[in-house]
Amino acid sequence: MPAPAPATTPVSVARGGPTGRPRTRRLAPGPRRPYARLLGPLLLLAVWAGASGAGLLDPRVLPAPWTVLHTGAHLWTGGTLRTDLATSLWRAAQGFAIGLAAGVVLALAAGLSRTGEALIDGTVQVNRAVPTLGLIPLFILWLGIGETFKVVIIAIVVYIPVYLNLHAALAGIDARYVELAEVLRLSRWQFVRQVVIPGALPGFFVGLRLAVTGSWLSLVVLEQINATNGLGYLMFQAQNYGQTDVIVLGLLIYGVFGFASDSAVRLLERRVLAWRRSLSS
Amino acid sequence: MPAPAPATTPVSVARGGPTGRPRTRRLAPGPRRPYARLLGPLLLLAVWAGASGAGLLDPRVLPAPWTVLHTGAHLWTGGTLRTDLATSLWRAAQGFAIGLAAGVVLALAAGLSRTGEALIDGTVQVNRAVPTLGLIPLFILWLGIGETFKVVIIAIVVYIPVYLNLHAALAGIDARYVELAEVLRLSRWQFVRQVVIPGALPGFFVGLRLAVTGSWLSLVVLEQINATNGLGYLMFQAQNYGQTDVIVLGLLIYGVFGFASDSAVRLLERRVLAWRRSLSS
Amino acid sequence: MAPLTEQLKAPQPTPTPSRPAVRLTGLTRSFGARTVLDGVDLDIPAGQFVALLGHSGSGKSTLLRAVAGLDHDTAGSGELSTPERVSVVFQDSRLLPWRRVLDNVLLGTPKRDAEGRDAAGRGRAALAEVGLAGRENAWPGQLSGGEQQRAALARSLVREPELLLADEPFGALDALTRIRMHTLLRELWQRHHPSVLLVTHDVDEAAVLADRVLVLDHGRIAVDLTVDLPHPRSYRDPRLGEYRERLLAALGVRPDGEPAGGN
Amino acid sequence: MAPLTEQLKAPQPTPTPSRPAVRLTGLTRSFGARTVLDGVDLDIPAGQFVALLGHSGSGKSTLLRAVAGLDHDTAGSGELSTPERVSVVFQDSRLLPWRRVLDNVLLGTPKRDAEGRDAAGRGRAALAEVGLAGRENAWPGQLSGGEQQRAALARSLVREPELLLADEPFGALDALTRIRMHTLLRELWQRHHPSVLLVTHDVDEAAVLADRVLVLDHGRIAVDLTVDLPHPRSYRDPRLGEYRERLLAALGVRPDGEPAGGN
Amino acid sequence: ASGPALSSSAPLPSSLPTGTSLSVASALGAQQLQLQLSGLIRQIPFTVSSWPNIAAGPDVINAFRAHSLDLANNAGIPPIQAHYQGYDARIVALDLTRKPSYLFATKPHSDIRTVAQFAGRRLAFSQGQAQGVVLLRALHAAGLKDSDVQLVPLTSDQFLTALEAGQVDIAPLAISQALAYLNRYAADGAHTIDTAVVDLLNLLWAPAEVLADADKAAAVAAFVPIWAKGLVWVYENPSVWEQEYYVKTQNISLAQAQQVTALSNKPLLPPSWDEAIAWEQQTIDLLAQGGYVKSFRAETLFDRRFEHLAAAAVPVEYRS
Ligand SMILES: Nc1ncnc2c1ncn2[C@@H]1O[C@H](COP(=O)(O)OP(=O)(O)OP(=O)(O)O)[C@@H](O)[C@H]1O
Ligand SMILES: Nc1ncnc2c1ncn2[C@@H]1O[C@H](COP(=O)(O)OP(=O)(O)OP(=O)(O)O)[C@@H](O)[C@H]1O
Ligand SMILES: [Mg+2]
Ligand SMILES: [Mg+2]
Repeated sequence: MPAPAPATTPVSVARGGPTGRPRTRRLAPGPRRPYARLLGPLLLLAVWAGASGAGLLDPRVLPAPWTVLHTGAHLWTGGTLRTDLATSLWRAAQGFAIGLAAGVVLALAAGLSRTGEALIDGTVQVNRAVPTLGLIPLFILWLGIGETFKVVIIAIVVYIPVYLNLHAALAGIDARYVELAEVLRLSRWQFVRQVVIPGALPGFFVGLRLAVTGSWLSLVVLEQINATNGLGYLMFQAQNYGQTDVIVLGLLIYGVFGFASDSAVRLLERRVLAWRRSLSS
Repeated sequence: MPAPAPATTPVSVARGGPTGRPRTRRLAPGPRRPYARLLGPLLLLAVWAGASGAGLLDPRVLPAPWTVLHTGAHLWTGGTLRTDLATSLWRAAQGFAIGLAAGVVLALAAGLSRTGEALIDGTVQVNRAVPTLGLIPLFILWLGIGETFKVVIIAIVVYIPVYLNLHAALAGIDARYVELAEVLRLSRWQFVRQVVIPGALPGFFVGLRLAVTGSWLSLVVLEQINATNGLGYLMFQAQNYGQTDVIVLGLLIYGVFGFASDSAVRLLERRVLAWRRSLSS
Repeated sequence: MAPLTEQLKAPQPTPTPSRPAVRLTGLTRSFGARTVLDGVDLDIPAGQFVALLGHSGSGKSTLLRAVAGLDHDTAGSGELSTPERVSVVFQDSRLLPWRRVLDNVLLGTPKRDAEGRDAAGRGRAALAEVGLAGRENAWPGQLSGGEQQRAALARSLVREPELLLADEPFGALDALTRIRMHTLLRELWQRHHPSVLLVTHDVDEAAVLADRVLVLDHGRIAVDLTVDLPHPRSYRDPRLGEYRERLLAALGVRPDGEPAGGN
Repeated sequence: MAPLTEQLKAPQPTPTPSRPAVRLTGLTRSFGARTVLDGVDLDIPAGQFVALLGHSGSGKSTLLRAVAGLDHDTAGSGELSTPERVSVVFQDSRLLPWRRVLDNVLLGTPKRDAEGRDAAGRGRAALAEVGLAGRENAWPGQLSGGEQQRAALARSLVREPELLLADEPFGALDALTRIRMHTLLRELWQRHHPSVLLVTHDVDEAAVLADRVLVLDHGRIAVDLTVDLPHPRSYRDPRLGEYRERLLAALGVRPDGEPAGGN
Repeated sequence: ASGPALSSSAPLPSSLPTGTSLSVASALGAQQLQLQLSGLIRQIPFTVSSWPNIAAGPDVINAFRAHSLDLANNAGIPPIQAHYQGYDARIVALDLTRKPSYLFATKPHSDIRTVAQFAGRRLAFSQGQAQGVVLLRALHAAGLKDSDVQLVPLTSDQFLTALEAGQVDIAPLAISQALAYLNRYAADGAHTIDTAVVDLLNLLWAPAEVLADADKAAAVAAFVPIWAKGLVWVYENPSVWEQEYYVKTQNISLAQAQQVTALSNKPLLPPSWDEAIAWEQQTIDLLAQGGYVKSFRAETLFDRRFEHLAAAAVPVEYRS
């Protein structure tokens, strides 16, 4: 019975020790390294600082980081930066809340019934294809030039990625879980709460991340129209007066805010999707 | 052995006949109805036409559909609409191609190695948080105001949703398939081609859909800068001269284009994802 | 082997009470050009325990899905009546990966049932009965194959259905655990007398558990056998031997474990 | 039941050739506070056919995953050496849903192998051998449970591995199909003499197929039994009875199919 | 609350019912702050419902259309654009700017010294904005046609960047902007070319429908003198303005603020609008020549019932 042994090349693999390594080549990216995502931005910052310090950057075009930080500190203590930020955040938050709710409701309606899909989905596609900037005059006509119009535009910018990602994610929910829900006689609401929403969460989070920055970004344009404060207004003003450092400060704030809010959503994502056994976990 | 029969209420269900219906309540949206998605946009158009016909709409604010179509026909035969469309499409296509490639490559690099993730992911998050409009001056400095600069900005607008959706989608690939690939000793390239990409396709398509319209939309802003043709230029001009019908024509073209390109991507999606048994299929 | 099973077809008529819990008449189902169920007629009286055997790919799961009303989009015809409260154990364990084990078991059950019993308590008890005490808070992905299957069984058991459809619920269990689950299922059956339609590949299991054993072949019920032995039955009971051999023969296996009729 | 299996532990020493294909020394694996493998020592000589039994949740799949080198992130220690070409049949069939059945079988194989044989042809042949001729272009989601399992088996067979790890590869198969697959697996083994580590819950299957049967209990190899009978073996062979009973006893089951020792 | 209708030929009403309100544009918040600092705000005999920060011509026209704005402060172009777009709005007060407010800045390392040398060069051109008209007027004055130069279509906020990047040879910059530019690029050979072309009009205008409401028309008439006094106040109190406006609300340094105020025009509120109307007509003709608008009579843009109000409110030295 002992057969002629094939030419095996046994690989000794010690585990747990400092030299232990699995012999199967790992295709997944390996364990998560916390804070590693900071590396890229920090490198960028270092290059910027280095180039500025070495005099390689024309400060008229891109001021040094310390100049920008100094300007920031100055505007924070003596200028309008604090109110600008607060105003912008408040506007973004309102638009975000409305857009989020609208996106979720529309996506559920379109994703869970063919009638909803017929009425909503095509309309949303047309809506998102139309440049929101091109619609500003129309919105001003309907809503005036106050806060309402800004909040509505932010909401539009927000609802689109939320809708699109959530709709696609829930369209992709495994049919086996739908069958399970049918067999368990889940009510439609239970089905939505316990199957559809958790199953669509991974996709939803992508929409959320696009939406968070979207809400913030649209302020650059919106706060040029009848605003007397806000980050967009600050940058618009600076452009008027050729204050490059203030513009770069604004961009920096955007960058930091974007990174922070993205990290926050991801943290949430990681907690909510703790059940997932996937490539990244 | 025959037990006391519980109070059953048998429901007679005939199948296949005209009265046949399954007794399990269906939670999935039911079979797809082709072209149903046109309903919403067509309704909108009908309301617009109706309101215009009834004289409810101020034609200076929103001209009647036939006026707009007439303007369109006029610009098509006698005006610049044809070249404008061709120019815009060509610009969008170039930027789209570059952005798509960049988004895919970056997402794969960041999604499949922790080093890639450390270097790329945070940087992309910062990049996407920074308003592209705010970066226009910088890009003009580096790239001038010719075509290159427009194409690069479109590419940036495109790569962001592609990256974000693809990166999230591939991070969500079931770990069981990764194990399978390891056990089958797939090369990294085979792994990417045969497991990662097909597995991430559903999410990728969402990014693609956002990107297609994104490329097109950024033209509204870009074609105000050193452009003498293109759809964005046409609309910008019209805004200067208060040609509401031309503006609405432009928005209409955007809408039609958006709907059409979205439908095209979906058709592709349905073919490529034919294997999927999900809520929507 | 078709002629063989044909010739073995049990002539024994099913005892049909006035109002069967499940009635299928001329049930047909096909996928594209493949007809999987080709006019199945079947009555299951209320409270009967039926086992369903058949080759891999013979259409057992398709039949179960039809009875459960899940095949909305599968082509087919026929008449079908079933009770209201149906519970299904799927062939895959089909736990929602994003709900912990206990929450999976309790999925869709009200916090308190009609008699005011606490659902969570009953869920825990059901998990304990299938040997998963202490794993209530695990994610489904953290369970072994057999543990997942048992969790799915527990989910069906807390529901006290009028009709239980179970698609190979013990396939991934070792001998001992399997016997425990048999006992559990019989106990449940004795308590509530649901009608049971159990798909299994284990002929012994079918003979030991069921009142009646069906063999599905070529889209029809080829064998319909009433097992007329008192419960509890022992695997060693010599009277089971005859049933076992008839069923194995219907499946195309000789008693010595060789394929029947060459091939 | 631990003392029972302990007392049944086979004292028989494994014949160890100079250079075993698989060697595990003090292999430990734990999930959180649960230690699943508690210092497993195991040598499998090249070309040996080993069956692994154990209760549901006893750590069989964990052991297989460790041998396959798949548990990158599971805590544990120990030494492990295996051959280069390992093939795994997972407990779930794990077909890529987005590739058709034939493409799943051929996943990762070069278009032509070293001897210039056409991969697609071999894939088709393997599918035919497991009874799936004609289903090459189906999506995995269109296969029945047992068909999926057989497609996964075909995927392992085309690879001609030096070590085949199979986790309950026949769990969802009916008696006849199961016997066919047994034959197929034995033939493959006779052709290439891979080392095989087969997890199964079917004691008969283990006794009929394997040269050596292990029982995993409480994180260790509790029983290590060499089955010294010539192949092919018949299920009816009375000499198997003794092995069967020792194994069932190790699993805690009395020969009459009742749990041993109360509980 | 709308008042009785008022024909455009009827004399302005003298009474102003309480409760009348107007929405008055306050670009970058300047108008409101100016009236607050000078105390003039307390003299406003009606309610200012809001002070929207709306400055750019198209935005103002949009806001007029949306009934979000009743009175705005712009240069000469927006009323022409509005008329061309079919929107009826009238000029109710004006302040003449004698000193040029724009310069032509060259890109770094440029050899261009005169407007005549613009021939064949790349010029930043924003057609809907004052900068565009200044450029057209200058070319016209130098005997150049549009086709003699390369007009690079840009929005004015891109002018500075386009110069820095060397993408255009010339861009018209507001003087304050030009100073900032020279501060930074004069060392690289960037310079400016003076032009005599002025952007003559700084005006107050209102939608015709506002003026057709007797109550609102009365409010507008009441606001015009206050607006004029405000201009004078800023001119007479530059240091307060620098500190309170530029430094505190605009985040720019005192030095920069002083540079800007040093360039500001002395207000000039003429009792007669004839010169302004002629100038506006010239602009219209110039734009019409370039094919940018259709020609029409400038007269229709002005509501001469308001002609005397501003001049009457200020000391003589600010009237001519
Ligand atoms: N969605 C589908 N599309 C096409 N064919 C299908 C589909 N579902 C099932 N089939 C085919 O129908 C036949 C019966 O499938 P079914 O799942 O009912 O078999 P089964 O008796 O449960 O087998 P097993 O014991 O292997 O689970 C199989 O041949 C299968 O390939
Ligand atoms: N990722 C995990 N996290 C936590 N516990 C786990 C995990 N994977 C497995 N386990 C536990 O480890 C034990 C052994 O699991 P394993 O899958 O090896 O069992 P098994 O012997 O294959 O059982 P079965 O016969 O049911 O497949 C089980 O109790 C299981 O719950
Ligand atoms: Mg099945
Ligand atoms: Mg297992």
